Amino acid sequence: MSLVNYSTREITSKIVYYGPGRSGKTTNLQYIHAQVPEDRRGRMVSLATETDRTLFFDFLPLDLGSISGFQTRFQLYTVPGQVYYDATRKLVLQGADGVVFVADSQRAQQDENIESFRNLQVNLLEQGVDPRTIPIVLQYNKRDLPDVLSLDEMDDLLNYRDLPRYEARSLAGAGVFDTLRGISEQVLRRLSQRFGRAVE
Amino acid sequence: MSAFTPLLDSVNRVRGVRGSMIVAADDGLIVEADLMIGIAGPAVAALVASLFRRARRSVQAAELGAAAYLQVEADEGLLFAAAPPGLGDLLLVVVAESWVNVGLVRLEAARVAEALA
Amino acid sequence: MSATPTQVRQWSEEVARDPGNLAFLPLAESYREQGRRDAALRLCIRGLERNPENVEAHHLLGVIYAEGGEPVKAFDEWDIALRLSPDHRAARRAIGMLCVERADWPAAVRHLERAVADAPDDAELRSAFDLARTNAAVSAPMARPGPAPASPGSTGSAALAPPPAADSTGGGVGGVGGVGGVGGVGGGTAAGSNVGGSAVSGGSMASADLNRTVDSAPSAAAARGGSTSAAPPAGNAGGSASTDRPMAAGEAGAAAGTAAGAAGGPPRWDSLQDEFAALGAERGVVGAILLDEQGYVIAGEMTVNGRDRAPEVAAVLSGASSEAERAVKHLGMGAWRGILLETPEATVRLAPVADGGMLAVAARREVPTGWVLRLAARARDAAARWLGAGGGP
Amino acid sequence: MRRGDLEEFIGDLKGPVDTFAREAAVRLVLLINGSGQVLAQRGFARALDVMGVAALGAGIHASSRAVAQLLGMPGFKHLHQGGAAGQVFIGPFQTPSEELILITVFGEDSSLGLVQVFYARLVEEVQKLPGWSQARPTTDAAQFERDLEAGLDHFFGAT
Repeated sequence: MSLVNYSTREITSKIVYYGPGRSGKTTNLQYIHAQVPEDRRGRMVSLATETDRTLFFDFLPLDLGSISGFQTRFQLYTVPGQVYYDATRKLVLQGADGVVFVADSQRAQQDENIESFRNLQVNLLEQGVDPRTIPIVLQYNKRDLPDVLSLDEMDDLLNYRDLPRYEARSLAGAGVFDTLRGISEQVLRRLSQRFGRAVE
Repeated sequence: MSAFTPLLDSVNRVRGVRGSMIVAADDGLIVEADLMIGIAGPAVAALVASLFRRARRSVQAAELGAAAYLQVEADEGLLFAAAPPGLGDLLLVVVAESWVNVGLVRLEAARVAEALA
Repeated sequence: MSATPTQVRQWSEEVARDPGNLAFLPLAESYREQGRRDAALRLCIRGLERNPENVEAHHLLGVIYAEGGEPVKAFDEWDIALRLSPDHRAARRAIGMLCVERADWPAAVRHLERAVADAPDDAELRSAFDLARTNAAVSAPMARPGPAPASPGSTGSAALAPPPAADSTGGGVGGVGGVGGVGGVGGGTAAGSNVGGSAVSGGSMASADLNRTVDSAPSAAAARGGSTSAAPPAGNAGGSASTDRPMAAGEAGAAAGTAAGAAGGPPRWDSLQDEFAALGAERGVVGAILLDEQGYVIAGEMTVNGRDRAPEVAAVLSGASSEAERAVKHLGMGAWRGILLETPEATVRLAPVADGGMLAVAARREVPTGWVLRLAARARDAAARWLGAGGGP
Repeated sequence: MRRGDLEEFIGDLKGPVDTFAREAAVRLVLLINGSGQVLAQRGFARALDVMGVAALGAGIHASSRAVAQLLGMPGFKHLHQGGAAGQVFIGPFQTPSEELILITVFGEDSSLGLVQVFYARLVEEVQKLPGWSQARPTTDAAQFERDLEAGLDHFFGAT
């Protein structure tokens, strides 16, 4: 749940980029880091190997500016994709307000995508979070590579709940901000619904 | 019971002494303590060690040598700290009533400090 | 070298009892040697879940992946192993050879260079290195691309103007280093620079001081090596005030008044300075100083090895008063009345004065402690008289 | 909604954090929750740097607790990382609402002992805060919705 500080009028939301290893989660954050002006972002923290396999997590804080008089900030995290880092994934997922699931569109990665998506649902449930209510968007990444599944095939594989989904080529940056906007909107809208309830 | 226990005993025998401790000077943590009930040992250790470190820095800046003994007088009691001549990491810290015989405490403290070296 | 059946049985019992047991590693290795790839893979992954930093397990998993025709995953595992342990030779060699297979020449050169240095007699390694070097020299480097330039269109945004360069993970772990770095300029450093400044400007006054000293208090000067002043001239007052406390506006005004006053009637500061100087001139006394709340010297000197150390002492002592106050307050002991400090060479007495300031009297060790305490009491009275007469800030 | 109660009064945490920073003579203080969100801080120049330290601090705490569990221990009372230039202390503690974590960086003006002593006082003070179950103030939902749209458009560009 987003943290709302009424005294300093700040909203802080945590968004986690989830997905199998090498699907492009870190690349998403790197692209955002490179594009956002320095006064709108903090340092990008990467606990990674020399070729960017995430060991623990990547972290990038963003400042969205003022919304309704509230200074609104996002904390973007990635999780490590390797199956055995499940304990770490659970830690990073803790307290998430929204999840971007970054899927690898290559045909050869089908099983990895399904496995990772399942793992996400399991880990959310384990933390008492209903996967049907927490904001999740899908990003079908690497659309520019040869031998990728069609969008319909990807939907059949992962999107049986009709979640918002975005095509992306995260290395080139295409679709990265569309995805971020999509999840931001959902997370903040959910927050405004909470305000709504509070008003009633 | 550690090797320090008899040392602390000798200090605690002085009338008016409420307890004594061996403290690591750099981090202000207790190594061994023998205190009357009601004395906040960790707080005394940390605060006195901190004051001792600052005092040590100040006399060093003045080129007056290495501080080996510190005595703080307050409205309601006295605090003492004594370090071995070689300035190892260990510090003897003593808490006493304000009417304690300061000279006796100093003597005992000096002996303990020597034993710590 | 293969494991004996007894060993295998023992390992599998240990792992069955506790999946985190490190016996998973030799067990997985022996499964791999027997060609039971899936079992070895599962065992390795399960072991890594419990021991995610086990370098050997990452390496072995890399080998299993590579043998199973999954070079990408193998690469990741060796990469992780090297991150955890950059000196892991087997992983370095394996990843280097893999880079050769993928024709990633610059990376191959980087890894193999190190691998060859570690194992100069490995002929296969050497020839792979030579091959990589030759190719890296001719082909344009095809390193892994960093974040590419912005592609306009759907990602374009008004608020997010493209910055000059992609930073990628450069800022990475630097975030951690920043923690230690932030407060780098501590009190000690600041005090040090302050001290340097005062010492230099104070030095210009030294010759003038010395003349007066000999005139006014020859016996005291002789006793203490003839280097300090017993009654400082008005010029010194202006000098020490301006160098020791450059920032406090109110005090600067007071100091200016003092300097100007030297021409007219005797200012109050002179009487205070006289009293402290007299204390400082006692036999065996190193000096007596009065400090204000912020640690600036108000009066007195402390001369050690021919130099006035008052500013240094003041800079470090400035925190002692509040620290003593904090200590006794938190221990429920009321207010602090005095601190006695002894070194093998000297005895130092500190005592609080009314306006939050402090005085310090230092004497050589041969002066009896009781005498030092009496001198400090005199200094305290002098300070109280001065403060009582409106001498405070 | 375990954190539901906390949000309203995290402003009250500033007092104890400031006191701690002053008394323990530390350079930086950060009070975060288990998810790495910042509740109070002192000594940082940039809000976004705070978040980086918070995220890493929460990670250190979470992983050390995982280590403790692996070793069959209930957890650590606190963690301390020594160093010549600066030292880091990480102390978790329970409140009526949830676990909070204090992260602090200190140099030679302080010591592990001092930090521990004043950390214990901070914990007491925070646990005693009266606001743990007060009702939450409200804001205008419709206005928030309008501003949200505008804010998103401003950040991402109108689509």
